[in-house]
Amino acid sequence: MALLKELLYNSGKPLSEFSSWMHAIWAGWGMPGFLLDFIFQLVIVLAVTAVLVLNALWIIYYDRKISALMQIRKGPNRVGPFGLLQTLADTVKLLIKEDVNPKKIDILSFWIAPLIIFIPTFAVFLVLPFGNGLVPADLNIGILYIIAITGLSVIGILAAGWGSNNKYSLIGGMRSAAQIVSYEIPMVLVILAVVLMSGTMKMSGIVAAQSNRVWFVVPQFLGFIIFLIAGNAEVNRAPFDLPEAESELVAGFNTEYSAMKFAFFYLAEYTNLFLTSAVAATLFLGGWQGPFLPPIVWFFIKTYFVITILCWIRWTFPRIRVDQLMEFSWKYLLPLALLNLVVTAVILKF
Amino acid sequence: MNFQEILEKIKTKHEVLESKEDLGVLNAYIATAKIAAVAAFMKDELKFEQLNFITAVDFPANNAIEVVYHFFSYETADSVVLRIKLDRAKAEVPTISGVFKTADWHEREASEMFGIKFSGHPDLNRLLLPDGIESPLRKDYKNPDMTPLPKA
Amino acid sequence: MIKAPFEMEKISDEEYILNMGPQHPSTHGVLRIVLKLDGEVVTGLYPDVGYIHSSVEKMCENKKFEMITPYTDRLDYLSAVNYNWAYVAAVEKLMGIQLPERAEYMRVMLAELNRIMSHLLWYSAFGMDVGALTPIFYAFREREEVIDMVEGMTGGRLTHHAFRIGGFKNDLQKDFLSRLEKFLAKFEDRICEYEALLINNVILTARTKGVGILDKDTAINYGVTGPVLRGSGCAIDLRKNAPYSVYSKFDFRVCTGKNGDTWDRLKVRMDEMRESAKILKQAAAMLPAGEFCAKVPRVIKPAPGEVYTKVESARGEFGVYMVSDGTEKPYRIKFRSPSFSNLSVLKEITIGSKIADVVAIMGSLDLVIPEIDR
Amino acid sequence: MIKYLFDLVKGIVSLFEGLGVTLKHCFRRPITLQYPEKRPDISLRFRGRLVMPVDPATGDNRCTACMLCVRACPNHSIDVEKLIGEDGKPKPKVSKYIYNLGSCMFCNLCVESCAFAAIIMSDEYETAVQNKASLIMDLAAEKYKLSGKKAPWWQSKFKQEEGA
Repeated sequence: MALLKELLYNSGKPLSEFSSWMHAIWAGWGMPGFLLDFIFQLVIVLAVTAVLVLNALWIIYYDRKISALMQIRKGPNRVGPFGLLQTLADTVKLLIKEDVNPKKIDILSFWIAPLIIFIPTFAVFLVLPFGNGLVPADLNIGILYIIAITGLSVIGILAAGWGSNNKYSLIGGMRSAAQIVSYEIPMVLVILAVVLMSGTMKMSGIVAAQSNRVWFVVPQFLGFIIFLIAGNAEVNRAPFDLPEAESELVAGFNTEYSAMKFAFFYLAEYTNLFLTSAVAATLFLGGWQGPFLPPIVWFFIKTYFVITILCWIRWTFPRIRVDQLMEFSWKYLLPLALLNLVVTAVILKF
Repeated sequence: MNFQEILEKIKTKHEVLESKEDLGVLNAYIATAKIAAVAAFMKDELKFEQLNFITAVDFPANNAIEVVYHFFSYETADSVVLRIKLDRAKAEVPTISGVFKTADWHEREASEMFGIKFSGHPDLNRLLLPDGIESPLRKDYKNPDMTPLPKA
Repeated sequence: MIKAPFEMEKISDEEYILNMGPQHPSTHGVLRIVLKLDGEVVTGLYPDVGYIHSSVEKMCENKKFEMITPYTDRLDYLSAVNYNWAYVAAVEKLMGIQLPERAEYMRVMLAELNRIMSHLLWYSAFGMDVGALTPIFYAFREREEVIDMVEGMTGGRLTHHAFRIGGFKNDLQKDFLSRLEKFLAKFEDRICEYEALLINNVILTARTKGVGILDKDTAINYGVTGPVLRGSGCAIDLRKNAPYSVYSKFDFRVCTGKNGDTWDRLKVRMDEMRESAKILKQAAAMLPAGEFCAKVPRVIKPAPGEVYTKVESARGEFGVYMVSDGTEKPYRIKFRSPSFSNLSVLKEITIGSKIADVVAIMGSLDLVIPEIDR
Repeated sequence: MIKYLFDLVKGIVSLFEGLGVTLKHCFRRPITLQYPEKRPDISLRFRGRLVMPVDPATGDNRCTACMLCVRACPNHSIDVEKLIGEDGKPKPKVSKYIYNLGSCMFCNLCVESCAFAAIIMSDEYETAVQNKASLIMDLAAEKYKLSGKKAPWWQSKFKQEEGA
């Protein structure tokens, strides 16, 4: 019991103890240590991926239920209790469907695009602190790593747009590239302000910096808002869902995708939503910290709080136009983010 | 304005071949070549700003197709119908799409439905029908595909 | 259905052709719009209609007069009552049938309910066009209530076949007025909610203000009618300008816009729903008792002649031009549909804007394709 | 400048108004009708598919094969065959009443033309079938039993409507 409590509340210590204990046994068998590390990492990656896929399915359900609540209807309620298995059924259906390859596609980019989007999305989670010491890999430059890896997904979207050999897809891909690039900058500037305040790029360090003082959402409120807007734009959700604007571009870059490849896009999209919310929770809402409940529960509560806000926004607002999207980023968000950074730096200095 | 007044006003500038009253609405027959001028006159001087529609009616018994222009005035709420009699074999009439833009599509429709040529029209392409169907609204139109509905 | 002319023209290296439709989420039916694009900017546009041309006019030449009424339902399935009205009024005018007072008021009530139905559907569809997915559920909640009322009266939910030549087949159902009252009591608040949710939203106003500006003269020149024309600042409403039936007895406002841009057209429709509610309230109060159908001969044989009757439908002026030769069947029928003219103006107001604007402008024109193709 | 700021504030307020509307609806009752389990309450005059009910008084339909409905139908969806008696003469009774659901447009003109109220538009609205052939049906052979609120209305030959 005590061990379980320790594991829940202060995961780092028992895990490292377990690791060194295993290392001792491993060395007793005369095996090289790096092999065990490799196995450990494999297990961690698989565990994180499994959790994230299940979580993405749950988020889809959650999003649909929230939308149903706002649209005075009931939402999925047929498959399983309260329709909980609906998204699972959808995914299974997508996975076993016929894989359609349209004529004249660029086969390489068409096939590789879902993977390029799917893999980095999951890779990012390696540096997220789910709980106290519960970090798959606590890099020193964790936040930089997140920014770098999330930037990769734009390649996947471009590849999807180009490879589909469809004008709607191409426009969607182009829009997406422009959108992600221009919203990345205010986002990075906001993160920079947070880094300035915490004095570290390590994710666990940023969480720790919020433990003795207030959460960064208070001093960085403007930053939090900018981060939410930019993050919402990065995950291509309404009102920034231009790349897949249904009424204009049919389905944008995934017009031609079906079956398993579409499922990859879909899962990646919702995992991205979770990622953005998780990063927002970590940077601004104090990460896993909180009273009474175990840290991992707090982490999820905060993340879902942000997800709920994003869902609320999504199901309320109409879509923004492409030139206004750019204008909004460069004319409003970027100066505000810069101002935020400068003011933060000045205040910290004096 | 009643139909007599409108008729008098048109007659001051343009020749009216024939005229009749139908349920209180003036029907004036105009010479084919004059239609654009009369339409412009109707619009500019008599303030019939709206061209409701252009269509045609086929009268095979008289060997005539009548092109019907229906005007409406927003100010006085009067309607006027201008009509042109055309030979069925050689149906050609100058366009008035330069005067009323709305005539553009209505003339295209009348053209494909009745086989009337609107000379001077900027884009007399097919509007509603696919290729291969010629003037279906003429009374003598026979389509081999047109079989009567099966008796249930 | 032809190849667009500028497809054959030389297209510069910067430009490309995009086929919007015939199957596209925002063309609301089987309409194809060929766009010439430079990046996202529209440099050329060509609407291609006729995919569901069914030659209603030719069909009607072979039907008896009373048989044609259900066909007019199907021209514009969203405001079927108004389309019935134009046709039925044409026959009545030719035959010189005078309707009993009660029938006129019933017609006005059904037509105004129908206008609300149509505008509510337009509102939800426009929400979908601009990417707001929630309005449709709110608007359909009210629309269902209206449909239930009209269904109780006529028996049809969409293609009502509401009017017969000379009046109605049935009287109003007993609870019609109480339901109407209940509905109108809350409808005003609901419209305010719709406006707060979508029409006044800053994202939407940014997208629609100053977009697709249609000035007054162009609108009239193109024969544009209905809310689109009124959005351009022309206070022209057939219910006021050429009052038919008993519309002259009601007190209502002709809603107009200022600039003729997309947002004005939206606002005009929202206001029109309020005015319709106002007319309904008055009509319910003024509804006289008595007969609901005039004496109509068993065989309908109008005198030879021609007639053009027009009504203000939800989309604009719908007119029926009818030539009768004294037989049981019309000699020629021409349906003048509002969307036909409203679509023809699309090219004029769209060039130079973005793809997203094309969708918004098309949504604000409120097109129904079957009445264009007929 | 002041106008700019004013517009900015107004814009932000409008955003929150929209959010407020959706939030308010979170606490309203869903309007969903769980369709296959719960049925909508359809009105008395609803026009479903055409049926020729059996009159419980006589145990047979009321049709006299007068062909009025055939003539009233705008798109020839109805065809009637008269019953030929043993003496070789046609009887005022229907032997086959063929109705094409596929081309019917539910306009009610046939019902209105019928002098005996032999046919009625039922409240059946789930009329999808597996193949086109089953859209053409013989209503006389079907021996449809009308039930629900339409039954008394039809019994009275559309004279009196019950309350609602």
